[in-house]
Amino acid sequence: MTHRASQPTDIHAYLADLEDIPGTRVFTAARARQGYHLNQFAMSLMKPENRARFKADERGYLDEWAITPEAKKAVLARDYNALLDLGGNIYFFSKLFSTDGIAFAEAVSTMTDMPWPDYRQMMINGGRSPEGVRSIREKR
Amino acid sequence: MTHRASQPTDIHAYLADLEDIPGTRVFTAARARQGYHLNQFAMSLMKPENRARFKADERGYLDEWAITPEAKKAVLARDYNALLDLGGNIYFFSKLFSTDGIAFAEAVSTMTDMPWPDYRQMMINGGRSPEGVRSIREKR
Amino acid sequence: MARLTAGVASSHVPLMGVAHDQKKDRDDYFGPIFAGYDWTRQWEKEQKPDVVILVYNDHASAFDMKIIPTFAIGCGEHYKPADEGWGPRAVPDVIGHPDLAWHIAQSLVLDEFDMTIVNEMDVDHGLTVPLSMMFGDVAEWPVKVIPLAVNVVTYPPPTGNRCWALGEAIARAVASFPEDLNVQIWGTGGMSHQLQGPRAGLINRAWDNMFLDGLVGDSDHLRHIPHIEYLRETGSEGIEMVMWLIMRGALGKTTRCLHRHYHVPCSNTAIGHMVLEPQP
Amino acid sequence: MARLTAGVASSHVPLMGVAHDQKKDRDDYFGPIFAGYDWTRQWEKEQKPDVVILVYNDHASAFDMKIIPTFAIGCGEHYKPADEGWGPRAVPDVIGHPDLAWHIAQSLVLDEFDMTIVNEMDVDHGLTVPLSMMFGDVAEWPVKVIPLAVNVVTYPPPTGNRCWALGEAIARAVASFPEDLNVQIWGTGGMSHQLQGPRAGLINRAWDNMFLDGLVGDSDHLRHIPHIEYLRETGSEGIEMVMWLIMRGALGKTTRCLHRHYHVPCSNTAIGHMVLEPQP
Ligand SMILES: [Fe+3]
Ligand SMILES: [Fe+3]
Repeated sequence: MTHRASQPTDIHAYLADLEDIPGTRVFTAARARQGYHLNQFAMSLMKPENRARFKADERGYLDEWAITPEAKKAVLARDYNALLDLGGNIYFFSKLFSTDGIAFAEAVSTMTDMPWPDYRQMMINGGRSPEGVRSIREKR
Repeated sequence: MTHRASQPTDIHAYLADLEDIPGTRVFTAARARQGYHLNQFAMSLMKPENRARFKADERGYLDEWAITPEAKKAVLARDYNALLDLGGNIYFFSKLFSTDGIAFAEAVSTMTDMPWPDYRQMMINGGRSPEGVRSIREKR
Repeated sequence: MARLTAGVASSHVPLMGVAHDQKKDRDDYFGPIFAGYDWTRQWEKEQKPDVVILVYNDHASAFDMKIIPTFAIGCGEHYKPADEGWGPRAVPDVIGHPDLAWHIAQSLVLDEFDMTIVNEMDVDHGLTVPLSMMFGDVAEWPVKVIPLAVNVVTYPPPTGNRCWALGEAIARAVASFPEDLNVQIWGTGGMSHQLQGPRAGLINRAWDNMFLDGLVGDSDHLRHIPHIEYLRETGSEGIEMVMWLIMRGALGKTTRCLHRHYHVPCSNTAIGHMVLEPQP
Repeated sequence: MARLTAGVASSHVPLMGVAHDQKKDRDDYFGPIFAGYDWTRQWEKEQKPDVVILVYNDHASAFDMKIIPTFAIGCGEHYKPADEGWGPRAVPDVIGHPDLAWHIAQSLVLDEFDMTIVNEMDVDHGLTVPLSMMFGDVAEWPVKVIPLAVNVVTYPPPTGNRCWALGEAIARAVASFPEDLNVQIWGTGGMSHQLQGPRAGLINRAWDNMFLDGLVGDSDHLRHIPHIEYLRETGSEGIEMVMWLIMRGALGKTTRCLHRHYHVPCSNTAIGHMVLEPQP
């Protein structure tokens, strides 16, 4: 009757694996906690009145939130890789893409080493191959 | 690997049993749906400003909620058995006991056939026996 | 008795909703994407399902950081399209089926699934885009919808095995609902995509097609794929495919494929779409 | 490694909080109730637990009809006492332990429990009354608290078996937390009581004591009691006792009883309280 999960449940090994993917920040509890207010700020942009206030005074709007100066700087610069490093999550920050009126894929491309037209062409050509970017430690 | 629960899960038999207890309305989905706005009204009394507004004009406050005339009448009369029949739940309505400044047990006693002092004495004497009130169909 | 008659899998990329809403769905870019849904639109017209159990994930729209349910079942009367930052989509409100939804919710809890019941929420592109893909431009959705929101945003999401088992339990619950209803279950999200970081744009055509193959027939090997494999092989957002396993689990031991569609790209994503029938 | 050192069961009747807050706890009515906690207050001072995993139910305070999680685990930094209609209790704020809470939450999801993670909520008498009973009148609670809220209001609540299994999974999760912490788990609510209808005031001393007996030793028969038995035998609110099974399940195969207390009545309720130790 004792319930056991279908797979090993060592959370430490599980979390270690999540950090082993090149160029990827998986939204773990650690990141969710670090980025809590940063993500709540992004989510507040779901209300049109908040979008209007943010657009009118980005800095002033950001100052209403319990987020670090570093995070505010990254928001103002739309530096999405920096925001990921600070616990930002892409689904929350998609509200900022939309507020900016920028296409999702174009916003995403700013996190890669490619300009938007090149990124767009890569996608049309079939996307980025997983070859070599599956695992840092296994180099595959 | 297929997951199965520890006990039979025939929801129809399960729900039928819940209706077999004398003098008891178990808070099933059917009651939760019927009493939805009634319970949300009661819960609104967790805010002091709402309690003040309700106390100042009970009828007017009730009219702000999507609840039936019958339910409003039962609230105004503090007829808790009627409220249970209309899908009210006692944990939600405990906010109304508190707003009225009445003790939980005294409010509960109004649903029985005993005046409060008699109910209180019954509890001090060890409470109501389960004998004869376990099951309607089994008469035990 | 209610009958679970079919399973539908589909990506739910927001850009498909945009293309649909702006009537760009037959241009050079979107034409090949939408063409793969023409068969299904015709088939749905013939099938006339009464209810769709629509498995999707909320993309930080109804649920923020304050509360994160693993499995949330919508038991409400109706749901409005969410404002995801550019105003809500101009599509019909989604009408629920509280009778069947509460029946399933109650059955699942007895069956030892730890459901969260939700009565009021807005629904985002994860739910409304598949409706547009399957039904096109309509004044009202031709089905009632039971939203089943799965956490695939904050780690860990539920295991593939747990998702499959949830599907099996949903099938048992549907089969014990007394009203005669034609019920479909849809699994949405995926296929390979990564929306973040220097690795964004990852697509894995071979893996996606292995996954599509695995949904057909009587094997249940897909339920055992660990999260890390989705992440490594299909990008950080490919994990959405665990939601397809809820649909697959609900279809029972064996399935037959009625329709299959795969296209790269739509925005950052590989589009996958499949229609399955349970085989007795 | 974190160590699960003890389990505590206790009723959480709001009137016990009132008696405590109004310093009536040694009068004729409340004296016999509170006297049964004197042993535990002294024992807790000696035990100095770092964290309590506090299993309780929300009584329509943090969760209304809009959202009903079966199992919600509090991963937040702190929680305020709820205003249940007469202003919040004047007791300290509850301080969480997000490191351990998130560790447990993540582990439970991998272990195929469908948890809802909650980061912000107020906590009602179900959580704060047991703290007062165990620690008395203090300026700050001497422990960090991980709230674990169980739905026992809207039917069906989780089965006894599922609760027991959740306890077992919590024990595995605590044992894999690297920091050396003294952790207790508390199960609260009960014992027999009915707060509604003509049958209100029901008390079942014999059944309650059978249940207390069953928590001690190596039997797990309590996990198989169906909901209907709690309802028939212990009143409509006696179902809260399923939460004690989460505590019991976490203590492993065998327990030893350190302290036991039973008194009728407090308000409408039979008070039960027990301190258990896992036996290797
Ligand atoms: Fe998605
Ligand atoms: Fe309680």
